[in-house]
Amino acid sequence: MTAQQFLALAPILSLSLTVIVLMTQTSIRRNPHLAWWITAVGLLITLWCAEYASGFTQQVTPLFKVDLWGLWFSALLVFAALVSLMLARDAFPAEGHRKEEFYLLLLLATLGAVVLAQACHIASLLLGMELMGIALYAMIAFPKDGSLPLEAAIKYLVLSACASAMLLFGFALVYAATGDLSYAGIGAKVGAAYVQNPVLVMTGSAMVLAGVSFKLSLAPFHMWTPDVYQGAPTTVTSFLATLSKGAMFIALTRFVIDGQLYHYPALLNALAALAMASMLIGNWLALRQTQIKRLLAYSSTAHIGYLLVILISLPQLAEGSQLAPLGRAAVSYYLAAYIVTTLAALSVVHMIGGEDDTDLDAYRGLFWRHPVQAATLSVAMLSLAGIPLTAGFIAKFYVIALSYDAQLWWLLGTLVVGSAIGIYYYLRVIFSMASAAQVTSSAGESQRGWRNPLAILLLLMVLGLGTLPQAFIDLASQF
Amino acid sequence: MSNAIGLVPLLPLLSSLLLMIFGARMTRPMITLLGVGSVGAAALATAALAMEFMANPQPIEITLWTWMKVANLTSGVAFYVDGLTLVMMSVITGVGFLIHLFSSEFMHQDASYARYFAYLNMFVCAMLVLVLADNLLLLYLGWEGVGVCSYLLVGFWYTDRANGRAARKAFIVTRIGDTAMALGLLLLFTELGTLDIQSMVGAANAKWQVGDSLPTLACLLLLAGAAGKSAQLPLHTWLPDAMAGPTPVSALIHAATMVTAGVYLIARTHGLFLLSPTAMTTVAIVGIATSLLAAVTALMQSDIKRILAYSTISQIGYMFLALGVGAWTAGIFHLMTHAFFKALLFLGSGAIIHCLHHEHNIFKMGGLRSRMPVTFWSFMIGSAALAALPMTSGFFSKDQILLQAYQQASIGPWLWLAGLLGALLTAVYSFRLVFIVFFGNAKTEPDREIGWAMAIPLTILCALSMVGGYFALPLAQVFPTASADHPAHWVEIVSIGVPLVGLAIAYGLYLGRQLSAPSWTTGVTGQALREFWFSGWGIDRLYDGLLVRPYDRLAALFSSEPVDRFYSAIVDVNQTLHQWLSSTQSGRMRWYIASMVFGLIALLGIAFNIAPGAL
Amino acid sequence: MAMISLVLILLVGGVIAALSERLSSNAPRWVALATIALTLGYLLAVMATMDDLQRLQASTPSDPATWLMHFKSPWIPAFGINLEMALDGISLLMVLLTLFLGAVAVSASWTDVDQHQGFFEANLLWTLAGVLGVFMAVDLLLFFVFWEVMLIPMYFMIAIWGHENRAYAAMKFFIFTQASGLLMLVATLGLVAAHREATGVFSFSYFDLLHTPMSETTAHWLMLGFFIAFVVKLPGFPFHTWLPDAHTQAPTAGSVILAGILLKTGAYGLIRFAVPLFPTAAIEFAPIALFLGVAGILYGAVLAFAQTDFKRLVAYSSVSHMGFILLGVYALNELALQGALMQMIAHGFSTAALFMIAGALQERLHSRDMRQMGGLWQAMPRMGAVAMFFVVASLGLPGLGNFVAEFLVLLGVFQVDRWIAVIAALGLITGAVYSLMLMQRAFHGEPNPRFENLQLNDFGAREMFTMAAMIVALVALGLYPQPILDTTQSSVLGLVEWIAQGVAQ
Amino acid sequence: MQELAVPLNHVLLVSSLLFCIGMLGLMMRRNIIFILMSLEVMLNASALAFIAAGAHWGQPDGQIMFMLILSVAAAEVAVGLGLVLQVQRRFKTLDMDNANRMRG
Repeated sequence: MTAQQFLALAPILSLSLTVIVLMTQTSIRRNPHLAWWITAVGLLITLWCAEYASGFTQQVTPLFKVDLWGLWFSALLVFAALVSLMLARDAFPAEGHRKEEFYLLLLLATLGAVVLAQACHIASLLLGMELMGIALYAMIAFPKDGSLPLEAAIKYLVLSACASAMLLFGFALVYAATGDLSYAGIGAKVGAAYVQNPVLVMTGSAMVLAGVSFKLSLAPFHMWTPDVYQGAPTTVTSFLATLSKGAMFIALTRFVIDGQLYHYPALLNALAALAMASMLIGNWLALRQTQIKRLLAYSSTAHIGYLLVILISLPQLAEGSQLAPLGRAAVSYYLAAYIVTTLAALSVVHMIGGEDDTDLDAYRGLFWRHPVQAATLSVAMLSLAGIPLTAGFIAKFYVIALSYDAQLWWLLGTLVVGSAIGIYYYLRVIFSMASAAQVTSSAGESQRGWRNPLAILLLLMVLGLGTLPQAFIDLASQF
Repeated sequence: MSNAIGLVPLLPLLSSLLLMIFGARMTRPMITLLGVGSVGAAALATAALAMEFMANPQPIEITLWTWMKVANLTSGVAFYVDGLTLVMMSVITGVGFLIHLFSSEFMHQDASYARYFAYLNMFVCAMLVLVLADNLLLLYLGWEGVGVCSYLLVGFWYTDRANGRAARKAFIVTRIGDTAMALGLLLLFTELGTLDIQSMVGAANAKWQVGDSLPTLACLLLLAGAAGKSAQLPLHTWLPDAMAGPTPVSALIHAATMVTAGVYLIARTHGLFLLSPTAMTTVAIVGIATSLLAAVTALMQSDIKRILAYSTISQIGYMFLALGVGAWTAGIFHLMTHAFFKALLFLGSGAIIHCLHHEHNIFKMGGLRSRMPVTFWSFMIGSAALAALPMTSGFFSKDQILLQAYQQASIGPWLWLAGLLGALLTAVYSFRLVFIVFFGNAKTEPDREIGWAMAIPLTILCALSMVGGYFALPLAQVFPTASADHPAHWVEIVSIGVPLVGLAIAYGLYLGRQLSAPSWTTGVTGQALREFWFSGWGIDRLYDGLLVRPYDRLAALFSSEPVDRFYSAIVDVNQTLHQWLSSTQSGRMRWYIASMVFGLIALLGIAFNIAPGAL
Repeated sequence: MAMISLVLILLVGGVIAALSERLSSNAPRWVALATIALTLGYLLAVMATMDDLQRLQASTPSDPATWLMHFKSPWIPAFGINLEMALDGISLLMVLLTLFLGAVAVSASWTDVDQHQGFFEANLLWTLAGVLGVFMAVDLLLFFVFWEVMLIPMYFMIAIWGHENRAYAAMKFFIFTQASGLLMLVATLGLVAAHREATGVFSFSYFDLLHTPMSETTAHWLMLGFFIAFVVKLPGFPFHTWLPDAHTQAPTAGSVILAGILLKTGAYGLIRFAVPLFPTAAIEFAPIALFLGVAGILYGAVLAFAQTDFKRLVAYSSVSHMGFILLGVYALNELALQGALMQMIAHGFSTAALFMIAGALQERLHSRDMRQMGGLWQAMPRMGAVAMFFVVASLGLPGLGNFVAEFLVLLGVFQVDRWIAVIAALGLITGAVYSLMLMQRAFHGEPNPRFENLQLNDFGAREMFTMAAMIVALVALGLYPQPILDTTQSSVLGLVEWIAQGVAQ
Repeated sequence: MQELAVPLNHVLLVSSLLFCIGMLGLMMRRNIIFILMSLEVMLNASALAFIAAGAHWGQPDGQIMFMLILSVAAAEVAVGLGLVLQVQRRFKTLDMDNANRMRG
């Protein structure tokens, strides 16, 4: 490996280094505050590294493909990790002296996510995915008290492992058919392999899809999501909902595009079926849900469904469409919008309910108690619902534009139906905040000084993405 | 002077607005001065206008401002004054003034004195606009305006539910006619490209031949409007109920002016009706049928105002008959004389009601001849004119109508015969009223005789009812001249004699008791028939069953908003799906794994094209 | 730039109103009034300095140079989306109506809203800002943005300050309009895609998209997307069911805004977008639209008659009146279009006033149930008289604005389809039935014994002033509508010609 | 390319069977220990498939994947067993059907 390649890997290296520093520090003298700062600084440096590495984009070993797109996503994921870290700042008072471990796990999971975002090989994919996954099991089960986190962790562990097994078995079959483990290699050989042994290729791909669908909580692989979202501490939920999903989706996009799996209508059909099922089932499940974290879980199912529509439309646009270059930008934008919005929502949820899930009733009168927080949650909900001037609208705009151009009528129709259903439950959250409070207790509500600035920052990001998307589009056009 | 035409409707309008805005703070004399004075001033202005017109009998046209100008529609707030308009204006302001004067005493005790005059003045204004309008759209404005004022005045004593009901009925039934008329306007405009009456008639004559179907259709639509406003079959049912309003209102609106608007409309557009013999005949038949039907009903009534109301319907039927047979001048002539004597009768009945503690039932009256002499003589004269006894004003006008009806080309003699029967009935019921109310034994004591403000209008109207038949109306330029030849003398003699026969019958039946009702009238059939006639031939009940109750039922049926059920169903489907799917989120891990396996199998299925693709 | 400033003034005014609550509970109302006055003043000042008002005499829909004002600045160039706004006679009228009724709504909220006044007035101003945007935007995406965003403050107004069933009503309102809005978004993107395929240019500009060649099927589907969105908002039968709930549950000022202005955005959308963008498809679709219009007229009237809730009755009467607008638009001739525009304005006044009366009654009687009313005239003669005026206005009394509107519509429709006009004319009768029933049940009859315990104050100076303004407006519209007709005439003519050209091609 | 002693498809079939057995175990077993064991079987099935495929193509990649899977499986089980201890402590049972407090 050359120095250039090392520089290209700067974000990964910086994260790994932070992990080592943190471990060393912890072993010397336990100090949660210091540990927090080390983590924060490490993440910030990683952000800078992501920028720095953009000068050295290249293939680094067969495992990583460092390109602008991946770096950009790495930065996004690290940003999400930073927000989770902010939330974790005064989480888990009961576990005070053990908190360094939480930061460590968080760093490891972030590292996994960043690896996943830049992986272009099944080995690195496996490593990233499992690094993230195993750290997450521990993070979910982190709180000492209460049985819900434990239940959530064990469910996530078993189901996730099952999904990993499916994924790996699928890859094994694909490998057996093609004899290559890198995405591009598979892409180059899959055509010939399909002619030789279609059963192997199709079975393998389907199983890979199944595994990925689980991680993305696409219906019908979504069932773990609400339980884990609910049981996990909100800090972890925010991590799970943003980094884990985001990184996995990037990996899927890379695999589908580089692996040229889109040549097989059957697979696209499978993706379309997943997307439709997710859009509908996710929205239906969320419809009358009153636990806000479960609601967000179901909503994530629906949103990944929408996102999948972009992925399906990409190959259809390959020839001649002016929108084709927009495709990747669309994925980037949607993920960014979704991640920022979800973070905004969960930061408010965290303020209200702490690490536990709360009923919507707890949000009654929030507008009059904490206007900033209420505004942030409202805008987040509107963004999830796809109302203009928020990030979610431009995201939906992309989806509709692309699916229209790719003539995916059924998906488009489902999208419209799903979005229409979605409005109901997003608005219900807003309605709760606007209605008069039954009790004015704000017992569980943490009122630390950094809450409002964080909320305002996320609010502005959601609105900024929604009102001035051109800047983002310019950025994304370089990918 | 012609520039001051606008002043005639403007005066009552201003007065009305002032009364509406400041009425609550005015004293009664001020209200009286404003309310009565404004109409008096309008009457004077009309008189001045009439003088000028007599001197130079040319139609006057003035445009105040352009109302709307869209595409080829141009409609101005523009007035057109010719002889016909002047006759109408004189009746409206003249009789109107007398009735206003009468009201100032009649309504003096009422708490809403200002509101009353505000409405009444508004009515006069709208009625003047109706007759002054030079285009049908503005005429329609006045037309609807008088309708609303009538609604307001019929329901003037709003605390009584029945009054509100009568007012609504009046408005809605006439609105049915109005809507037909509006459609007529649409048709005329679409076909002729203008709503200006004079140019429209010209265009119609240029475009259509006599007997074409389009003018017939247009005329029938206008006729429907006229029938609604003038209480002709089949839209007459509102008028008897409209008697719920104060009696002077009945005199002004439901006898003298508004109800004759239909007659005016047809007379005004006679140029169109002449293009359609069918429509003309229909007008005549509607008129005579209404006339007979209402006369029979009037004979059965016991409420003094309802008798007069049916009588009004019947008399307007005569006017329609006149219009239908082309006796334009006679029709308008009868309109005017009828305005005199019917206003007289209504005011007279108002005086009775006023003095008899709001008693309406004629069988509870009696012997009023000596106690209320002014009223008695008013009634005598009014009834004589109504019955068309010779030398009264009604005699001249009705005689002309009957004679010209006889000469109608197709069914003239039959119309004449029916008209005679009507005249007979008219004499019977009008003197039945007089005999029962003023002769015989006193049953209810009047508490006073009327004051001067009521007596003066009665006296003047008495005089007009007597001499009105000698007026020469300046209608020669408006209408085509009627044929000069007279029918046989016996026709004329019979026409004169029939009312006298009627008077004799009434005397025999109700005063002298020389005659007794035939035995069959007291039998079961007779009783049923009397009830049938009493209820106005059951037409109200018919409409109730045919229109009102079905509409109520329709509304009740729809009140649950059936369309919304479709959307509720969508919601329900989604809710059910939510519940069903939620129940799959059982929290059991093994079940979750099973769903993943299911998902895997499904994906494999799609990958091998087992399931149909979604793309 | 002036047009953006109009929107911005209202937005900023909203923020100030929200903050001013800390001063006193009355401050937000004065701020709101001042903001609206400022916006109006600014608009008039700009109009006064314009030396080319004569453009009102010659506007063609496809040429922005002939419009009164035109402003364009890039927003999202990647998609050809601009901050493009333009003003012609129709827009100008609608903007003026919006500001006028906005002030009326502030007046209506004066005593009605008794908590969170600041946020309320802010929402009111933001709604107005959104509506102004809708009436001026000519970039289709910008239009869509305003279209959707104006609903959010409206949603808040219903959801926070509404009556007993507000959650349901607010949700229904929002979902109906948003779901149909999604269809419009899809249709917009489809139109843009069609335009791009034909010309290679990515543009959301109205003036570009007017010249979009497309197949007949495409045009039909896209037109339908726009049509449904607009007809839901209008609302036309059978998409009207959100309206009675929303109107009934909204606070008075909310009902005023909803009925007076928001519904008009649907009509405006039809006139501005749904018809001219797809002239041929619109003409082929016209019979169905006319049928829906007539159905709405009669259905609304029958249901209005069946109601016992004062506001619900007025709401259904809106459905009926909006049917006339649908008729007017799809008769596609000058008379009917002018009538439809007139109806938009006249209905704005008459219904806003009736809702204010309903609100005043609710404030005094704590009920909207007409079975709990009766004989109110005696206690409140001023209110009764005012109610009588607006009732006869709404039943289409000649001499008032609504008549001019309905008559022109009927005249226009009659030239297209006689039977439709005949059936629509039945609406004149059914309209009278429910209008007078309203009067009877609320104000006439014997005074309800329940009133003895209530303090029934007649309309005060503020309310009478507001009402008088609307009375004067309606009378002026009814007796001298020519200035209004002249303002819109060139746009309407341009539209009619545009359609004729489109069909000729 | 060196041919396998056993045809690739046969090995894949065996590993598929293993995978299915693991999956069935996952679905049918209620005890968390057995569930973890079933997971192990599934992971090993894929590891076997990788090895066979690697051997089929004569590449070392398959075996590397096997090593990776091995370590991943070990890590999973390590965390899993840690959780099992907690489960036993808090729920007093290893029956996973009892862990269904979150639903709906």
